[in-house]
Amino acid sequence: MTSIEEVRPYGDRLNDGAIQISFSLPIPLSAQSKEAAKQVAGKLGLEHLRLIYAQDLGNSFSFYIIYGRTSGSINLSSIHIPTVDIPQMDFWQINDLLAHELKKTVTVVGATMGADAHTVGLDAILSAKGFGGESGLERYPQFKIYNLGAQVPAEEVLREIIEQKADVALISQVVTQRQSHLQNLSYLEDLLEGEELRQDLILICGGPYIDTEVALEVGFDAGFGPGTTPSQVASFVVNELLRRRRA
Amino acid sequence: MTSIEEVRPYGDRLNDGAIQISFSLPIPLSAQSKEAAKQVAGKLGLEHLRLIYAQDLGNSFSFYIIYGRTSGSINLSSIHIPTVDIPQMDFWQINDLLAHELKKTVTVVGATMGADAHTVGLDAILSAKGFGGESGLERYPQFKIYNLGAQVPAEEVLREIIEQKADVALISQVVTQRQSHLQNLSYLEDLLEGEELRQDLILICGGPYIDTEVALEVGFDAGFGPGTTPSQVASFVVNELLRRRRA
Amino acid sequence: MKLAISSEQVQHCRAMALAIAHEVQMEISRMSTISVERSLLRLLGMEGATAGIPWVNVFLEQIQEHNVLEDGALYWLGNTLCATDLSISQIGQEVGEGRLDVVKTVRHPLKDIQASIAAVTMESLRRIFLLRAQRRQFRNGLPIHVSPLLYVIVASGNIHDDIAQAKAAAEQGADVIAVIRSTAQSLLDFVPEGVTTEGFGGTYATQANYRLMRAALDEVSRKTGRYIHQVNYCSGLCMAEIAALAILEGLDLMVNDALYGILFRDLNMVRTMIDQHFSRYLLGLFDLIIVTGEDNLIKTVDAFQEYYIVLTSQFINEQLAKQAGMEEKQIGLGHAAELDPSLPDSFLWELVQAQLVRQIFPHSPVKFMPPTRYISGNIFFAHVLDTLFNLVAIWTGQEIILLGMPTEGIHTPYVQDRYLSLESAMHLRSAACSLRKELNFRQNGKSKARAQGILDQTESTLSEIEQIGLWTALNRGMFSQIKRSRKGGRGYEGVFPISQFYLNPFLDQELVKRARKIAR
Amino acid sequence: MKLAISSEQVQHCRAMALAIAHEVQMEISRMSTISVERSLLRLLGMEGATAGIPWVNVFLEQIQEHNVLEDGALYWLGNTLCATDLSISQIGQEVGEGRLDVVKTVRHPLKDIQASIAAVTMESLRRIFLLRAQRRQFRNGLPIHVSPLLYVIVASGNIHDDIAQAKAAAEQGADVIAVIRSTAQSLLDFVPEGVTTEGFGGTYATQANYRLMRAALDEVSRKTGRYIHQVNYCSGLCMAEIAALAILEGLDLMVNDALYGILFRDLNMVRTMIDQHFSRYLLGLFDLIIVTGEDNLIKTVDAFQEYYIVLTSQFINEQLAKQAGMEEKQIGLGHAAELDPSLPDSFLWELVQAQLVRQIFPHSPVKFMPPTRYISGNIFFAHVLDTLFNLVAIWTGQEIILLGMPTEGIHTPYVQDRYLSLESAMHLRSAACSLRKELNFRQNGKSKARAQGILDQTESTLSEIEQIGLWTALNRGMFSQIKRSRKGGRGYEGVFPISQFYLNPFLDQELVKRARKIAR
Ligand code: B12
Ligand code: B12
Ligand SMILES: Cc1ncc(COP(=O)(O)O)c(C=O)c1O
Ligand SMILES: Cc1ncc(COP(=O)(O)O)c(C=O)c1O
Repeated sequence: MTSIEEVRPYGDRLNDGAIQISFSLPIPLSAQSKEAAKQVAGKLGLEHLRLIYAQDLGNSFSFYIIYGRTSGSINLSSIHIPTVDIPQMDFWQINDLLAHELKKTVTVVGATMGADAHTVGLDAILSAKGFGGESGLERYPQFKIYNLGAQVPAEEVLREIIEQKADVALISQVVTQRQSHLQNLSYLEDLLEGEELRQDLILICGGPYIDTEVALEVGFDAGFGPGTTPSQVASFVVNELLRRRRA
Repeated sequence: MTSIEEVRPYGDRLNDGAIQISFSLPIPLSAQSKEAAKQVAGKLGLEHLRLIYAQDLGNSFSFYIIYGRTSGSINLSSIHIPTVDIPQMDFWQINDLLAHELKKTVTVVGATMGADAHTVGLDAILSAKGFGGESGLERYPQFKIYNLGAQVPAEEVLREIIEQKADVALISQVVTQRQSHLQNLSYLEDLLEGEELRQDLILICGGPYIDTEVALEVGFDAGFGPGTTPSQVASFVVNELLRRRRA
Repeated sequence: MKLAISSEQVQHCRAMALAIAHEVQMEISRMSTISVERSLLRLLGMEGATAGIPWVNVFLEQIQEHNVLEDGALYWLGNTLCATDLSISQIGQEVGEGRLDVVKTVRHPLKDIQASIAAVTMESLRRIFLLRAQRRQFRNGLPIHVSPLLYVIVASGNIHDDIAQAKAAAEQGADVIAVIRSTAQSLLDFVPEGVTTEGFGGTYATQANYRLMRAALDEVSRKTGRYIHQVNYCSGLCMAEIAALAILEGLDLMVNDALYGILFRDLNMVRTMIDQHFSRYLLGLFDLIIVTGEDNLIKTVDAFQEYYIVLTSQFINEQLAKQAGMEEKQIGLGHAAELDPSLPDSFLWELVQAQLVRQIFPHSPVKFMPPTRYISGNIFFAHVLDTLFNLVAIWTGQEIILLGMPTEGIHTPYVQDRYLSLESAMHLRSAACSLRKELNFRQNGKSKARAQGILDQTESTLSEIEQIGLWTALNRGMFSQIKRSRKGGRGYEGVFPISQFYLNPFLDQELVKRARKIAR
Repeated sequence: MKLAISSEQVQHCRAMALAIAHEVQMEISRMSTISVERSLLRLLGMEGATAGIPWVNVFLEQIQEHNVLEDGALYWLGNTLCATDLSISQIGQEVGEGRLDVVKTVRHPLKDIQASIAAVTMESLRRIFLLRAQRRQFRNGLPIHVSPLLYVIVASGNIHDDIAQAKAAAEQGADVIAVIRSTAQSLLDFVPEGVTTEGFGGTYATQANYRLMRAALDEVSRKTGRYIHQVNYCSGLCMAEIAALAILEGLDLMVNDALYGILFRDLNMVRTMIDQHFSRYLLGLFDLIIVTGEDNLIKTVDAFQEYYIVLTSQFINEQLAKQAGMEEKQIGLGHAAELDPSLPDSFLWELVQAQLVRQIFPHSPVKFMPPTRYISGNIFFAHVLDTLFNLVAIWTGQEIILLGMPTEGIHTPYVQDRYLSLESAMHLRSAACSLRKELNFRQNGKSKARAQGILDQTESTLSEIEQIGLWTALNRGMFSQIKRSRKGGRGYEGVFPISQFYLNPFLDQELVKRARKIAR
């Protein structure tokens, strides 16, 4: 039986700690390079190493697949996931709460910012057709959506937030090379701080490589990753409005 | 440029340290289990973790694919591969040396030992048709081969070594589950020690998961892994005979 | 998607295979083996072991020691039943614990013995027919499977890990779970007892392990709403006994090949022929499906040049199974291509060969087996080859696919390996579902030529075997260049000609018919 | 392997596409853009930048500022050549560094200007024809490639890493290397200068980067004995300039689509049409191949329902390219399926669609593009889908396959990702080489029905576009539901009607013919 205090990777037997790794080295394949590859795995703390595939990649590169075992174990009971605490609501609950309790229409400005042209993720959350079997926020009667689309400069996002008196900004970032997403998000946050708008805004980002951790790092309130559905985002917004009203 | 003293994994940029890992955990998929998976990767010292795939496997198992970066680097100049030192000879050189210099016919007993029934690897080395474009040892005029085949008990290998006055024993081991190959090899070595035959014998093992390190561990003289050709084995034997004669 | 081959030529092959099988059958018809005898004892309910030695083995040793093996186990069991008031189970225990020597019991008249054995056999048959009917009912109560059935293996060595992984696999989409056996079990002349947790490259086949796995698979069948089939190996020196255990414990399929043990385990050929015959008789009777092992024939020889031996063996396996009373739909012939991936047109050849088998054995639930010998440690390329294999299987309408694993070149499957394989196969089961209907082979292309070439070679090989007989063919290395002698190999000492006292009412068709009727 | 579709219907589609293209052509025939003008300056050898601003941009800004843009760049260049004794390169430098304002040079008679521009154009044409001939000779000196060509991308952002990886890819078996551009480059109205090492999701296209990559690929071509093709994107606000640079630096293929910029980069449609026309004219003239981008059309809409838009766009792209003088064998139309893997029969549909394109455009080196939108972080399943994609590509006889990567759902390819993809594709190039010849579609199956359905939808879409014109079609969102207005989008300010002084002797067929002859 698995112990919650000591969870280990499982390949074929409980607690065998089995892990597969692969990587390339910028050196040609040789007996020496194979040993180097094993040492890479060794430095990760893997034991019982089996270098099971090594392939020259040409032009002084080589590729390795290794299986090994880790003795490290994870204490599940020490892992607390913050987002789990937010009560999830559905379309009806959310609109009900906004219409009758909060008595508010939520204005949302959404954009894929910077040079990023990936709109599918943002549209999944905003546009009527929605995602994962759910309607998007455009269909929520208590939401008013301004979807600015792709490749929007941060300055324009700011302008629109001011113009529409937005309650929420939803920023999508998909391209992450050279950490461009973090730079873009931080930049917007700085702009908002500069205009003293940050406080009153619910600032949310999303994208395939985004999670709450990343979001908090760049000064956002929340971050949503792969598989997010519109109601999850709306739930967060409504909860946040409630929390702020109470505070 | 890659520095020989500091070789790091290469994904898309020099020294980015990129590594892919995958493993399962014996817990169902959840936000918590994903965090646990990241912690497993974290314990390997990987940074910039990206949990890019997580899948429930049913019956309280889950699977993860993670990319991350290692900051560890390998000093290539400190890696010395012992086997590289053995001069490789070809069919003609080997037979020549045996016929004229050593003046010796080498008697070889070969077997796949224990419950192991995998003969393809051993036959690749021994049988006439050979491997990797080379003829097997049966074709070498100065070698006399007794191939005992598969599933041979260690005791029978011992008997045959004695009977044929073997100079060399070639033992294949393919099945490694629960380390059965190590147990089998050690057991034979013990038997030979018991009969005081170990000294005079060249004791070699081989198989897909065998290398020199493993061989030395179980008291053998050498171990040959995937891709071994007959002449590599014969070269080792002749070199060892020369070395022993000189000693 | 038909290949234009002549049905006369196929019929001719089948006729020759029948002759070959029939000749073997004639030669072994008055013989039995200790494995067959132990299987009879097991069918009658003798289950148990003392100090690791099964009671049925001690029983056989007793009659062997006294040189009365030729009378068979049931004669001496019957006599003991008449001579004592012990139950079969009690007899087993007394024998197993060394307190009773059956040959030393008072001799009773043959007709009393016959009567007592007929009674217990009747009881056993009835009980088993009932068990099988319950199982059929359970299976039929669940929705019908999408074809093909997806077959994966578990092989951790530990039955508990096997079960955990089997259940996971079923939830992932597997339809058939085979527990691979520990490496040397086929060489053991007894079936280990009890729940086991230590095996090499697989898990011991024991009655207790079967039972645990069956319960787990039934549980997960209910959970997933798909009937999950249980498989094990009916091979080795205990082939017939394993058949009995599988029947008692409700397995669905058995890997069972007439030649595998002879060729690849160096088991004696006479022993194996007798064992396979009785195993198949039992399995057929109780409605299990067998799957044969022709993949092994091309693991060590040139798989392109010698592919005809696969087809040859399929014809022979089919006829031997029919001799044992099996129907075509119970005979899952093994198919594999094992082609070198670097061979030009390898995908086409695999497609042609797959279609050929499908066409020649239209009622057989062919067990389609994945590439293994050219799979290296490159798990990604293994996945490529397995995906193409899955495609061919689905395209040619196979009924059972044994899924290849990305880690075939490394270890027995990890829990995620099965998931990845199932994912690929399930994708193709949907993505390529109409391919078979939508595409046709060109009339006189190289596909046709390849199929014809294989069939021609098969025909001439069968014709040669028909002339010299199967024993001599095995002796001459006609199967994958492996030579075996008639009296060589393990287990010959367990073969014996039967005496006039010998009893085996499980073969009595009247009795069987009556039992079947009562069980309804 | 033919689908039984009517060639009259295909001809009808082509005729309508021609009418659509022709109408566009008529409307833009007396217009030019700043990108076209800059490309002319570049062809004449104006290369250089000051403080990051290319001289050609400063040149255009000068004539724009003085409101004489309509005369075109060459008129003012010609005038400056007449008025000064500076070379073109020197003029560039003087202009770029702010020391010379070309509009302020003494006005010379038009015929002197024409003569001086004709002379330098002649010289430029001759030089370029020579360069192209040398390249052709180098390529022809190496063995002919196995079909299809295998196309992979590099996108590290750093040209040095790109080169290292490109050479590795070539050694692994790649035939075509495309350097992906940094994300926002298409929105820049200038071509960055110099060697660059920082890009996002790709590497800046610069003349210096092109040159470095070309040298590296030529080196590895010699090493591997296979000519390695260099590709970049001829798109965005600098489309025409990029064409000029690619020609000068010896690239082989250009990703160049008439609609992509309009739809997916929100570039102005008039600007884009003029730019694509002149780019294609140049590329055609100097024997480069274009590959179009129809894959993008089905990345955000239902790829099964709206697949006809791919075929529609292919017809239009083909005719627009022909209007620019290109031959069919130079027009590599883009094809992708992007089907949801969970769609039943998705593999069959992909096969049918691939065959349809191959059949309708038999001379086009179709660029066959892999699945991307349904690729998740599961690198193993991505490899499954890519393998099936490779199979379809080879089976239907495509000429260029852009290989999908196992890590498509994660990052631009790592050095090993290309290896794994190439391995799969090369395996199939051998394993499935005869499939096309050996298999046929069923006469009246659902394959035929699907093909017919697509063709019918395409025909009616083209007919609608023919009636309303391409501009209005774009306005109404007929392409992937994206709506663009005629004057909207970036770059419209760079479009201008040409005056009577306007010069572009690169279009002078007499001059071209003479230059070609001299260069031989
Ligand atoms: C479609 C696509 C494109 C299309 C985009 C069309 C469009 N209108 O969006 C086109 C062809 C234009 C394109 C172009 C490029 N792409 Co692109 N593209 C993809 C692709 C195939 C699918 C992305 C997608 O649509 N996913 C589906 C959506 C539903 O998923 P999602 O974005 O994760 O969204 C969900 C969540 O993340 C979340 N979410 C997302 N945003 C937001 C926002 C908020 C506020 C919230 C709350 C939630 C949220 O909710 C969504 C629903 O659950 C991916 C590869 C892949 N298979 O993932 C590459 C990929 C994203 N592209 C990539 C690249 C590099 C590019 C280019 C930059 C390449 C180049 N240099 O030319 C270009 C340039 C585009 C640009 N300027 O940004 C890379 C990114 C690598 C990286 N990590 O940096 C990828 C991963 C491909 C690769 N392996 O190289 N691309
Ligand atoms: C063919 C095969 C079989 C055949 C063997 C036929 C035969 N006569 O050999 C059959 C079908 C009988 C078989 C059965 C089993 N197999 Co098997 N089999 C394979 C397979 C597909 C290929 C092995 C092979 O032939 N390789 C080709 C040879 C040339 O390579 P090689 O052995 O590495 O040899 C080279 C070197 O290692 C070296 N070498 C090898 N031996 C020696 C000896 C000396 C002295 C020297 C110098 C060099 C040397 O030189 C050779 C040439 O370069 C592998 C999977 C795979 N693709 O690797 C599984 C595999 C080896 N089998 C496996 C298993 C578990 C079994 C079984 C135990 C399963 C079972 N429980 O029923 C059975 C039982 C067999 C038994 N009792 O041992 C596992 C082993 C897992 C492990 N690490 O423990 C594998 C990896 C499959 C898997 N993924 O589960 N198998
Ligand atoms: C036909 C057949 N029978 C039996 C077995 C099992 O072998 P063992 O004899 O080790 O149980 C195999 C293994 O692959 C097989 O293919
Ligand atoms: C047809 C086409 N052109 C150009 C590009 C390149 O885009 P960008 O405009 O970012 O250079 C792409 C990208 O995939 C494309 O498909």
